Amino acid sequence: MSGVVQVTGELIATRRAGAYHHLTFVAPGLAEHAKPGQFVALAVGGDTSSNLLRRCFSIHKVSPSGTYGGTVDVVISPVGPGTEWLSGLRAHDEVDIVGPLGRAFPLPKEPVPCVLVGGGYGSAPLFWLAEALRERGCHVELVLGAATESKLFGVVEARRQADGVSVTTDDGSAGTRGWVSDVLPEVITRTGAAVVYGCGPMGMLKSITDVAAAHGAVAQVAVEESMACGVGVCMTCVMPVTGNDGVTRMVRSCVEGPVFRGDRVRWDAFDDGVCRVPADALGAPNVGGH
Amino acid sequence: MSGVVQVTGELIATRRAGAYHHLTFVAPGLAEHAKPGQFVALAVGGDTSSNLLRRCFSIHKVSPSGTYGGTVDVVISPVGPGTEWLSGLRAHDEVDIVGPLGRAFPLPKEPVPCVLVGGGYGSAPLFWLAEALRERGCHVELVLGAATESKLFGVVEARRQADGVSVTTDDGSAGTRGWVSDVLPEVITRTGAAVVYGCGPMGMLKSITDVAAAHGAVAQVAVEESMACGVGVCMTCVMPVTGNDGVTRMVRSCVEGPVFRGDRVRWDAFDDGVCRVPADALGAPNVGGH
Amino acid sequence: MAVDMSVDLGGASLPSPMMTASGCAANGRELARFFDIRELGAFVTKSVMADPRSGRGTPRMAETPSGMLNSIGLQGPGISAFIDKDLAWLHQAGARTLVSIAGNTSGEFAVVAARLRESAAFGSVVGVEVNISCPNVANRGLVFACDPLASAKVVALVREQLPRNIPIFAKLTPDVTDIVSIAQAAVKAGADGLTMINTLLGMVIDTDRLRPQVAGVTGGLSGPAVRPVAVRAVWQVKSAMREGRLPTVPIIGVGGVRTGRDALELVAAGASAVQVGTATFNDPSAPVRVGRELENLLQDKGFGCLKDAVGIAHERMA
Amino acid sequence: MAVDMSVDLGGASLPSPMMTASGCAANGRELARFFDIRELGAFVTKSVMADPRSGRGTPRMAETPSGMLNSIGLQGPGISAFIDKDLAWLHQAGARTLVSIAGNTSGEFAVVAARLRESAAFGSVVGVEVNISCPNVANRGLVFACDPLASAKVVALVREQLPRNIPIFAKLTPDVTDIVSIAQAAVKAGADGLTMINTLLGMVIDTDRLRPQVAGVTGGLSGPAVRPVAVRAVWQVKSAMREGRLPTVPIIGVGGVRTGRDALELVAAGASAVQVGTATFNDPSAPVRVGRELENLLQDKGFGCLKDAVGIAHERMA
Ligand SMILES: Cc1cc2nc3c(=O)[nH]c(=O)nc-3n(C[C@H](O)[C@H](O)[C@H](O)COP(=O)(O)OP(=O)(O)OC[C@H]3O[C@@H](n4cnc5c(N)ncnc54)[C@H](O)[C@@H]3O)c2cc1C
Ligand SMILES: Cc1cc2nc3c(=O)[nH]c(=O)nc-3n(C[C@H](O)[C@H](O)[C@H](O)COP(=O)(O)OP(=O)(O)OC[C@H]3O[C@@H](n4cnc5c(N)ncnc54)[C@H](O)[C@@H]3O)c2cc1C
Ligand SMILES: Cc1cc2nc3c(=O)[nH]c(=O)nc-3n(C[C@H](O)[C@H](O)[C@H](O)COP(=O)(O)O)c2cc1C
Ligand SMILES: Cc1cc2nc3c(=O)[nH]c(=O)nc-3n(C[C@H](O)[C@H](O)[C@H](O)COP(=O)(O)O)c2cc1C
Ligand code: FES
Ligand code: FES
Repeated sequence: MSGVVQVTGELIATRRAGAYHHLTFVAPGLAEHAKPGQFVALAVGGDTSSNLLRRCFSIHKVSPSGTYGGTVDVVISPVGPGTEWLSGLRAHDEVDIVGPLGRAFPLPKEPVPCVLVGGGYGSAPLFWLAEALRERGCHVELVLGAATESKLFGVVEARRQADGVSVTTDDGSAGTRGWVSDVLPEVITRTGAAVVYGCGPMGMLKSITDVAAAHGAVAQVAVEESMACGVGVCMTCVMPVTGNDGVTRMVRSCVEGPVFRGDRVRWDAFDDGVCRVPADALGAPNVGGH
Repeated sequence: MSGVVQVTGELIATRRAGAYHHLTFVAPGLAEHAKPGQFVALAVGGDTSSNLLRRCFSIHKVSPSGTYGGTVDVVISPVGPGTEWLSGLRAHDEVDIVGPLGRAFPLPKEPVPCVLVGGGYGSAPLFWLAEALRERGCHVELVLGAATESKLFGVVEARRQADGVSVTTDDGSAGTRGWVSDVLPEVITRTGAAVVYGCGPMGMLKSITDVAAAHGAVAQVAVEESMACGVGVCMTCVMPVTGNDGVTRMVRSCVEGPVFRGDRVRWDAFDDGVCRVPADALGAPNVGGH
Repeated sequence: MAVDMSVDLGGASLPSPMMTASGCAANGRELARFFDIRELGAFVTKSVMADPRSGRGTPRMAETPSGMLNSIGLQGPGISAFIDKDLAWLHQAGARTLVSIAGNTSGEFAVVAARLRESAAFGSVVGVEVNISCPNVANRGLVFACDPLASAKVVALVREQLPRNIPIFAKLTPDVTDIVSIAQAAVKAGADGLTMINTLLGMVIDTDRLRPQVAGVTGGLSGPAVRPVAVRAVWQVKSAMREGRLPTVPIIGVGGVRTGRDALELVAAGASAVQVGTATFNDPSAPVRVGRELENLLQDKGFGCLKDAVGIAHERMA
Repeated sequence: MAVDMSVDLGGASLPSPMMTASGCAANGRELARFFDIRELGAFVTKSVMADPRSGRGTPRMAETPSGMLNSIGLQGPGISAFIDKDLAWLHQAGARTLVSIAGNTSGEFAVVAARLRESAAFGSVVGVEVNISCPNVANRGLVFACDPLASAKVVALVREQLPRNIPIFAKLTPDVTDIVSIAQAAVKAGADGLTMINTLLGMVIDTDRLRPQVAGVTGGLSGPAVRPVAVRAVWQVKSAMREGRLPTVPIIGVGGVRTGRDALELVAAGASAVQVGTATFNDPSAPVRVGRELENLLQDKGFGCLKDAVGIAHERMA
């Protein structure tokens, strides 16, 4: 949890990548401590902004030094005022950045085969993770899925950084038509993967967890809950997760996550955009109670 | 009151002018109806802005056609969030513009000598006015005053567009040390001015009115009251002005002004940043009343 | 297929749910420069009292984050001049007018309503909005709408003065512990509908001079900043209606509406019509633009008519 | 010359007026990554209740114009775990702690206060903030601070449990018709000071799904959007003190503070100390940054000490 900095980041490069915007900021002091799976929280809208809350983005990559000093890259899908504002920035614009935040993907101690699954911009943090895993001698395969081709991120990069790449799209515009969970069993079986890493929408993370479990692999998933602060002080980003002691608690995904072991997440509590407190969770409301 | 438009203005030029920023917007349809003394109301802060209210600026000049279609120029003193945001804009940024608004400076029917007095950025609308007056054969002299040299606007332009120019600064960094009201009596007397036009801070407009009256000239002053809407619907910009019928009313300076005959303004009601309702004003609160 | 945007407000049939908000649109001429005011469901006039009023001194406003504070002090021409000049103009312009009335005492409300009924242009009046969110001189300046009894009294007196076919809407303040109890009192006393919300009592200090920023010391807070309070007020009163705790009457939602989505929030919470106030200062054509945006949203969501969306969020609790 | 920023809050002497706001700073460790929490006048903890509470489901928040809506549901570890883990940590970190307590019933407040008094780390506690702006289970969930009697009862019970030298602050909600009457009740019952304001009751509708956005249906509105309401509440209560309508006790101002100027508004209106809540989500070091900005502003204006600025706007009415 240490090593987090708050810096004014200067945007030095912004380019479209399909449906997304890929931004590179100079962010001195941030890159040094960052690890794959962590995220940054960006203030949006500038000095006169009515959007008070920071927006969180997975770190796509960092480079601790270089011409500009340390840089951090993020991949942004414009879906609302904050992400649209960020997507519209031009070189030399400044953004206040807090990071690196949250828990990184845990790396296996042994050089075991791993499958990395990304949905949409959820693939953004995986290339960096792939690199770290291959440095440890892991065989790494990537599975990238999206609704349509323009919403895939990093297919070219994937081919460079992994030992194998599978692509799926819902509409068949690229790769196999269907979901990542359709091709995942084959990839796990073929590679004998011990760990499946996932990043993407909640529904996808749940099925990755199920598929991994069915094949005896551990799932490590990076979740994306709505966050107001990103630094652990607001309690808005909670989700029910079962601890080592078997007790389910509403834990903050910004500090205890965003990466969780898939089998620890109480997927049963999520439904149609809401997450209920499981009745067996610590301090759950009594019937008629709070 | 007709001919007002609401347009998205593209900024095509922005440059510093001493302490000010001089901005040129493409604003189709606006230039055609504008007259000297009118103003525009600009939305500030962009799509995510927390500053809801428009900011008003005197029209410095318009050009009804040209390479870009009609343009409008304003001169901005950065003093708060809105004016700072405008000052930081870059070419091709867009701003929502409403205008032309308010009543213009009335022009004399005869080619009489006129003195135009501007305080700080208050000189911005005067060059255009000078042009209109000279087209009618009026002898036009300008008196420009400011706290210090960097806060004078348009001294060079003044020399081109007027038959005579006097400059004053409080600190003596340019022209005569002192206030415009120190040199004004001489200029009125020398030119035999029939009309004195003024634009600048309230205190200055009051003394222009006094000096003009003392020399038998009519004062026409453009006031600057705090405005929330600029279009006559909020009632925040009122000030006590005496009508033809001798009755003082709290009138809206955005639609009945910003230009008023100086001797109609109830200067006695203004004090230390507040303006009280004169006891003899129409509908003034009774003692103990509202 | 176009969405049927018509509404029936306690007898008044309007082609659109969109209205100006009292005090945010003057009395017609000004906004007619920006759009055809007949496009509105109704034009809501600045609250008018019996006599001419100068209002307060200045400064009368402060900008606040995503909103503003105002302290106008109900400046206005008085009911006679209003009828002769403003209502006459609105009448000839073909506007449907919702006349907002105010008073220092409950009796003054009645006087204003009576004068209105007698006016030549009364034919253009589709309803009367009773601004009970103004200070009651008889009760140390406490706002009428802070007290159920005072609210009921004003509403009952106004109701007596006006023909049955002219609906009256009581406009409530959110600055109360229990807005449902005020709504109950107003409806029981004869209000045909409710308008919610008026401004919140707020204050800004001028940090240069270290004194109150507006001449009236405190003022009314409005704009998008307060929208969640408006949505909550509409929701609470609509819930009470659904639970039978007060009779079902139409609600006019107002407070912080700037876009079609904002209007839809109020509609889904229970408002049959929507007023646009402070946003008009940002965009003079906001009242009609919001209406177009709302219609498009409803169309995208497959609604055939606005009425089906009124209060729909009560059926879709998560 | 540096400005003397020290404050005396009903017996607690603090080197700075700046505090975190309850529920906006967790319990210390998280913000300690961004600044030295000993720089604060006091660290205000998340309201703690007797037992562990999961809080509500999600979504728990919605962003609103210049603010946010939250519906956390008082998630917390319960007083025992709070004492063992959080208060112990704050103690060893050298923080001055203002412990915020809450309860479903007035009795629960007393239980929590008693447990606190017995705790080993009680030495780091400079005061207790009694969050009476939470629902009273015994009164159909009506917030204690909406009712003078319920407020007084809680305050009196808590006062009994704590040593005299530990000041208690009643935290009030602005969602009442007359905040002065609640303040009176709290002070009469033994509150050594008042904290104003808690969040406003608000609501946001998810316009995609047309249902309430937060799982708790309604939620608390906070952030710069509500600052004018906070300034007004502080002003009204301070005015009442100046007029002798209630005893003079220190006021802790909270609501929408993001900059030194915002803090100065509350101070000039009558607050002796200032809490920074929602702005911390925007800038994790806001509570100390605002303190530095406030000090610079006071210095520029020629103040030798903060105390001289408290309530100064009451002397400078325009
Ligand atoms: C750990 C983490 C990593 C993320 N990585 C990426 C990424 O790499 N690329 C990317 O495009 N998006 C990413 N997101 C999602 C991104 O944060 C949201 O899309 C963004 O906050 C939406 O902001 P907005 O203003 O455009 O939309 P709005 O819907 O207007 O946002 C309103 C509010 O809700 C919050 N919010 C809304 N959606 C989300 C969400 N999905 N997650 C968190 N907060 C949300 C915002 O912070 C804001 O406070 C990530 C989210 C998290 C939590
Ligand atoms: C008719 C007219 C013509 C003007 N012409 C010019 C000009 O040519 N150049 C220039 O630099 N300035 C001009 N002003 C002043 C300019 O409008 C203000 O400086 C500006 O609105 C301040 O905005 P802000 O956000 O920087 O400051 P803030 O103080 O934050 O503004 C807060 C609010 O107060 C209002 N406000 C504050 N000061 C004024 C003011 N003096 N007049 C009107 N509203 C105010 C703003 O509209 C805003 O709503 C003119 C004002 C008027 C009324
Ligand atoms: C400048 C101003 C003047 C107002 N005058 C009145 C009024 O005369 N009568 C009234 O009932 N409401 C008045 N209001 C309140 C608005 O009609 C509306 O209820 C409130 O501003 C909330 O809506 P909004 O956020 O869309 O502005 C006024 C509001 C403003 C901003
Ligand atoms: C997410 C969140 C949680 C809060 N939790 C509490 C709480 O537990 N106890 C309390 O007294 N106030 C709580 N508050 C209210 C704040 O302490 C503060 O009174 C209010 O937010 C206004 O200040 P602000 O605008 O600076 O946030 C909470 C506010 C927020 C935004
Ligand atoms: S986002 Fe605030 S605690 Fe996690
Ligand atoms: S600025 Fe709104 S009426 Fe003049």
